[in-house]
Amino acid sequence: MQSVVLLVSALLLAPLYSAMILKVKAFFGGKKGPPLLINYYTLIKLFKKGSVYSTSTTLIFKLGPLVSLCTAVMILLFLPIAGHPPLISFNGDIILVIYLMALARFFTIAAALDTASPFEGMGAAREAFFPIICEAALFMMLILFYILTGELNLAAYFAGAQPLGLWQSAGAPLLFVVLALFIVMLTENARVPVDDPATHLELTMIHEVMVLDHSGPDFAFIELGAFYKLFFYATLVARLLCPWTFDVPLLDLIFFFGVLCLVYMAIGVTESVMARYRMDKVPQFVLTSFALVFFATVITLEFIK
Amino acid sequence: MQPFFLSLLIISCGGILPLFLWRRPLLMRGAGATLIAAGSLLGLVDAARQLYAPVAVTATVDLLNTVPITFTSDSLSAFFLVAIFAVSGLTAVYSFHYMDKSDHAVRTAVHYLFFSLLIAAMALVVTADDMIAFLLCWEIMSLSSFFLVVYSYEKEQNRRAAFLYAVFSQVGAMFILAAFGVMYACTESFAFAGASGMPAAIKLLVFILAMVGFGSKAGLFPLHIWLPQAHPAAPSHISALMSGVMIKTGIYGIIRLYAILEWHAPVLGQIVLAAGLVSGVMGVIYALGQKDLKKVLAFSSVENVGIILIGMGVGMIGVSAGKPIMAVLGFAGGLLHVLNHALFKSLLFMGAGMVLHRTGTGVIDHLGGLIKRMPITGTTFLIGALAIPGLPPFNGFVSEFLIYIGAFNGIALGKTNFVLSLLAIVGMALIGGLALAAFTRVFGIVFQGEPRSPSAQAIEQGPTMLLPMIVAAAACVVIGVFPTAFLTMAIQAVEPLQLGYGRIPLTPFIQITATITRAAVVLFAVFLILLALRKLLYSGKTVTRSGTWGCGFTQPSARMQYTGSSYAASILAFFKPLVPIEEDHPPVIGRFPVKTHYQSRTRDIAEHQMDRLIVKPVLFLFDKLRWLQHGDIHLYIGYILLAIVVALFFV
Amino acid sequence: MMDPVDTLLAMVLLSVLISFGSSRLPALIKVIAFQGVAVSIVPLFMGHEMTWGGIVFTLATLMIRGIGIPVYLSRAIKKVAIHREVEPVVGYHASLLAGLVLIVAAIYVSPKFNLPVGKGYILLLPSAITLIVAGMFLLMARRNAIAMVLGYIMMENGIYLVGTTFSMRAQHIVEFGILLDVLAGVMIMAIILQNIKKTFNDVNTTLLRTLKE
Amino acid sequence: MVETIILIPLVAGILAFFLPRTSGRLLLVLTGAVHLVSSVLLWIYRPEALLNDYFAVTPEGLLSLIVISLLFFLIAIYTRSYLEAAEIHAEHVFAGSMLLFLGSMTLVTLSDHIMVMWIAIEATTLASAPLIYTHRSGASIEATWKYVLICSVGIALALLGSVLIALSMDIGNVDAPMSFSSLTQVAGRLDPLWLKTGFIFILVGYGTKMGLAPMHTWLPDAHSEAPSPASALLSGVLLNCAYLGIFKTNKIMHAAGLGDFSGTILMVFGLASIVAAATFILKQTEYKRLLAYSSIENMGIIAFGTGIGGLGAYGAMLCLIHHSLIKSSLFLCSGNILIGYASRAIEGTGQLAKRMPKTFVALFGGFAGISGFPPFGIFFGELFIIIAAFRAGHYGAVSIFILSICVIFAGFIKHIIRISFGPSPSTIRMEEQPTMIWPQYVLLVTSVVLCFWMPDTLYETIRLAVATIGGGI
Repeated sequence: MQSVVLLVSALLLAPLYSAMILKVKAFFGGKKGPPLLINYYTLIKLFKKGSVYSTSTTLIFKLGPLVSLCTAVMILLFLPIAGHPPLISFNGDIILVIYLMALARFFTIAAALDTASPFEGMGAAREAFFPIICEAALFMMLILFYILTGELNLAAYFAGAQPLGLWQSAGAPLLFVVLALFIVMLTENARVPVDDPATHLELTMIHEVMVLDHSGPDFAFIELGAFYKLFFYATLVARLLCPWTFDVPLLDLIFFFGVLCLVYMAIGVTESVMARYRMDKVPQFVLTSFALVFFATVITLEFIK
Repeated sequence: MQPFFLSLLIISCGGILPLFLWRRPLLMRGAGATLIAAGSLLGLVDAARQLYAPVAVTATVDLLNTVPITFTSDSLSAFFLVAIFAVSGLTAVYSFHYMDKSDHAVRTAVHYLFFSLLIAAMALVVTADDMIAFLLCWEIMSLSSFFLVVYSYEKEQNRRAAFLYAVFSQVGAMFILAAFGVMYACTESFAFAGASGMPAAIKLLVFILAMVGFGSKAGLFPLHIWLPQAHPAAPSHISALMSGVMIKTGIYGIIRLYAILEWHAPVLGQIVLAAGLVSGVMGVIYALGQKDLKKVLAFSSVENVGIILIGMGVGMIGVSAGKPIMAVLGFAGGLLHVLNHALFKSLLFMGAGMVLHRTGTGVIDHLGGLIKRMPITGTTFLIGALAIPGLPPFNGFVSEFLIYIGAFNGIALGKTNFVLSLLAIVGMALIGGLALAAFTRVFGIVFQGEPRSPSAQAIEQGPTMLLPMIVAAAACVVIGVFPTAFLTMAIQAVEPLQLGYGRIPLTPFIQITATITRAAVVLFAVFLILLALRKLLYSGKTVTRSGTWGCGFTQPSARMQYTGSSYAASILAFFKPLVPIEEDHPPVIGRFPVKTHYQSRTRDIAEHQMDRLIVKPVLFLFDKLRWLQHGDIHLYIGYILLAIVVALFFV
Repeated sequence: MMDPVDTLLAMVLLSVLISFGSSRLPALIKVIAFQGVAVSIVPLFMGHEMTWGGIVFTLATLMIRGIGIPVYLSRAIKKVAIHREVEPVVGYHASLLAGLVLIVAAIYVSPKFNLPVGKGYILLLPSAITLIVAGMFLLMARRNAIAMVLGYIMMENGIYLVGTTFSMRAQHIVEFGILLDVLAGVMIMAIILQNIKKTFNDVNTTLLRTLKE
Repeated sequence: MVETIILIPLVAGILAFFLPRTSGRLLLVLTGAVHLVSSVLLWIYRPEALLNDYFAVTPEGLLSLIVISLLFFLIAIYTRSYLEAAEIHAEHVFAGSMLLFLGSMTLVTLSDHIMVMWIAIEATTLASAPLIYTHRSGASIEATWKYVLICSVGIALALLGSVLIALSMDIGNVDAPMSFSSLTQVAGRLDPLWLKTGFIFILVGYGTKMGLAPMHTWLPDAHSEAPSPASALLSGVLLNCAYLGIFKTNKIMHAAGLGDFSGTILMVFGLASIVAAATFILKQTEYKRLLAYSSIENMGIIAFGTGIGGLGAYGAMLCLIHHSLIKSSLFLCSGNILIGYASRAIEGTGQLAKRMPKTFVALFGGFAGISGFPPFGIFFGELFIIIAAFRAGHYGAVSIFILSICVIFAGFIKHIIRISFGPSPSTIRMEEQPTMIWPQYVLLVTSVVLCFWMPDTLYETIRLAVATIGGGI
């Protein structure tokens, strides 16, 4: 029951958290920034609208937003929020989660290519490329976690006191993992320095250019999906970063959502202080995450011995 | 065994009958397709039945008075038979309309002959129980598929493809023969049964020789060169058959040999796993770089053979390390991927065949927007393209999932096996991501967007071509959502491998597939809810259509679309040392744009190195030796004297 | 005392040297004819038991080798107006030197074979070896086709020597065989020679080098 | 009674020289038929020879004889039509020589005496020389000249070898007839040194005729210049005859306990031939020369298999029989191609599959057979040879063997694809008459049938033939 409540709250809160990034950026820019509920306003506005479809598009174009939101909700089902066991959990569920995100990617790309727009094709090509390295890094993390716990599901890593256990057995190298996960999060969610959602030139975009032609509720679905995905990653980072649990459930909850807030703000800070990388530098940046986890794994192996 | 031979007989009739009917093309194709499909169906049912009630059945034929050749069907054979007959049946049906354009009636009739021969030979290869029977059927398989590859011989590149294929087949067969020779030297018997008693060093030699031989048929990476050439050359249903199941006979050879040798040393698993990794990663990178639709699919076969071998390797390592769960997961995952790949690859080839058949071109960058005029082809192709990178809830995911879990079991092992398991996992992740890129590229460029050339305006036709695609696509979904029954089949097939586990308990493995089914059901549920939500949101809204937003360009043309080449360019650049790219474009001159051109081509590094290191030196050496026959009789007589003198030294 | 066999063989060896040095075809034919006669009568002096049939056979051989073939070849030369030059690949002096080395080597090598038969005759084995190798030498070192045929005959002479003197067992059949061989072989070759001449207007075998890789 | 079968073709051959020009064609077929019938009768009844010092019916001889008979009969049928389609000078000489050639080859198969065997083989050279010269061109005279001269030199060496074997009898104080059968019985008492030397001379001598490298030099020239039916005979059976000489001598060696020695030499020459064939097949420009080199390869394989002994010898026998069947069929196809395209060059042909489909089927079937694909018998031959080589532990030799076979296959199929499917000139000057197609088919079908079903008597004969050199399964 608690899990369901948490899931619902996650579904509802995710847009709010994303708005926090905007707030932080505005703060760094010396501006007031949009209200914290801006994302809800946008979503409602979009839900109210109709859509314009390109004549080039087909059914797949409409499937894109649907599938990406669908998978985003799916992965939240597997996510242990605030240390509570997730709704669904089984041996190997994390592999399914990674592949579900790939499924979403497939449809986002397919929807982009459906429009026959050269810009969207360009974005799609990038979208197809960078996550490959992310996936490798994620699997590398998985290997490390598997060494530490001997389990292969999200709950075993992030539920309850498990993250603390990870720290206890791996120690300092886990810092690398947190950093790597942060990089993967930035990449997968199209944040600076990989992608700049606020840029004005389509040529330099990745994710935003792919959804140029979506409008109305379809576009709302995409936005929502993006919020959930970011929420998923941010939760993982938050749990790893502050693994402590208290015996008081309410305190746990508050602590978790507080840390989550910090993670979102960290994203905002990163976006504010960094510039977007040149496209050909991005693979190196993403590869760093892989290298970090690999390094951490090697050290941990020695450490355990 | 009886229904098995009956099915082969029916299939053979489907090959022979068209030879007499070639004056009436419709009847000819009908007879061929129907009989082959019927025979395959019978064989499929029989093989599936055998998988559920596994009993080894044997038949022996005496040959040349002295050499008895034996065919035995155990559950491993039956599993491969299921894949073979399933794909054969589908492709046979498909051929009925696919071959209708051909104005060469006799050639089509001959094509049916070799088609049926190929199916029969494949079925016999996987049931062969001694060296002679195996080689006999193996060679017939190579020969008949050669004729199918050379079907459209008018084109220079097809002739070259057939040449390469023939050479690789023969060299591969020779390696297999050598492996058998070494075995025979040890056991003094043509039967496979006695091979387990050989010394370890001999077993290793046999395995490596056979690995080269079978690898060249399976399209293992450095030996794959024939594959991307032969598949585009053959008619599409033949490509489907060859890529779907024929190359799997190589896999069968490797796994059968493993069972025969009964040698559970870690080195075998390490070899297989390493070979699989190289093949998988290189295959998919090259798939990304191809311009021809069928070549993409061909290289993707190289990749999938790699994945299968990774599974087998994981299994072998599991056996050697004494981890039954890992072993069974690896083998079962690999075997299941054999079936899965057979299904989605034949589906994709049939889709490609429809494209080729209707538009007349297989060049990706000349196509586009086909899904609008080919809805069924497009949709089924989409399912294939989703299944092949292993996305849930399709069948590719199931087998890869099993292999992943198997490989994770290997993480806890000692140094070498740990590193290999790690590489297997990361490699599969990499392969999955790249395959996704490769197939979004193919699907996106070929079926989506706008037509890039006038020939891409074609529509789909031919119900017998559409039906097999629908069936195959449905099978992909069914296996993806309800994998339990198929995993049971695969585990049955693992049992004859002599792993020493006796009857393998099904429960721990069925649990895994049950969770997949559960997750798939949840996924569908969420999807349906969201679909309903979307319906609700759109009810009563105005939906209009307009041109694509051109980012400021007011008159975008179809030629301005992103091409397949540019789509792949940045990924290929990342893997540059492995994929040499040749580019041809003039430098920019002057301030104003002038007419220019750009061409790029990926060069197969294996082909290049093989040419440089083997072909060129051999040719050079033999070219020099040709001087010997220089036409002067005086020296010829000198040779005789020389021969005498040299031979006299032996006395 | 000079044994008649060794005397004959010494002359045979001499004929080898002369044949190596001779530049004109008619002379070469005569030398080979002499050699054939000499070799043919060697068995008569060997002290083997002779049947009448054997003697007749030997005489027939003698006639054919000494008279039949030389005459036939000479006529062939005249008839088709063949060049009288033997056209060496290896020069005459070098050939002579090679011949000398060959004879010395053969004499040096022969005792090592340690043959129990034909013990008394020192030159028997060396001559045989010399003839065979010298025949092949002529085959290799002369461009004129007739000279090559003569080389072939010389080789057959060597084999004849081996066949008739070392082993009595197969003597007649060897004689018969060689006779057939030489007779038919030479005739066929002569016919071919005529055709070569007709086709190429020369019998220089350098023209016969078109079939090659 | 055995001798009759030798006399039939000889008499017919002499007759042919005097009969009117075209009647030779019919005579060829008739004699072929009679010869075939007599061979079959001989096979069934196996009578004693009258001159049993000189002639004998041996299993290996019978095998060769039946193959010769069958081939000649089919080739004769083909020749009838071939002579109509192709212009040939002095047809009666051609027909007569064919028959004399048949006679001399029959003599080889039935002779049991070392010297008779030698005379017979020499006779085959003489009888076949006019066949090669049939076209009366510069190239054909060159080929004939080389053929006669090189083979004569070779055969002379074989004579020397025979004499040396006689010598070894003298030294070993053995008194026995010089027939192979009696020599095999007393082989243990022969002087080994001279026996070995004799074997080497015989091997080099007959090897020249058989086409073993490096004495093979005449073979491609002769085979490519002779008219195709003659090439088919030369390649299909003449080489077998020369092999028979080597085989029988090898038997003596085995009986004398020198099997290892003779085996090694045979393997060396066999390997040399295969490598040589690989060298020249790879970049061959003429299809008849291609086939000729393939014959060299197969002779090498046969010699190699014989050298290994055991299962290898059985494989060699299979190769011998099937090579005759398949290679002669290929040469007959080459005759059709030559008439059709009027070019010897591979580049001058093309799209045989479309232009001459029936010939194409035979050509490709023959190619598949000769390359060791099932369902043709050479598949089993090569299989057994390779496996036997492994069992005997000749790993190095068998590696060279396998690699060369691969190279040969690569070269061969490149050319075959060019001929069958490559671009072609526009006109074809031939209609495919049944009689110029069916002989090839019959030959190939025979090979296929023998691959899967071998009559017991045939198997028994092969087994007997190779039993003395340790052959058998």
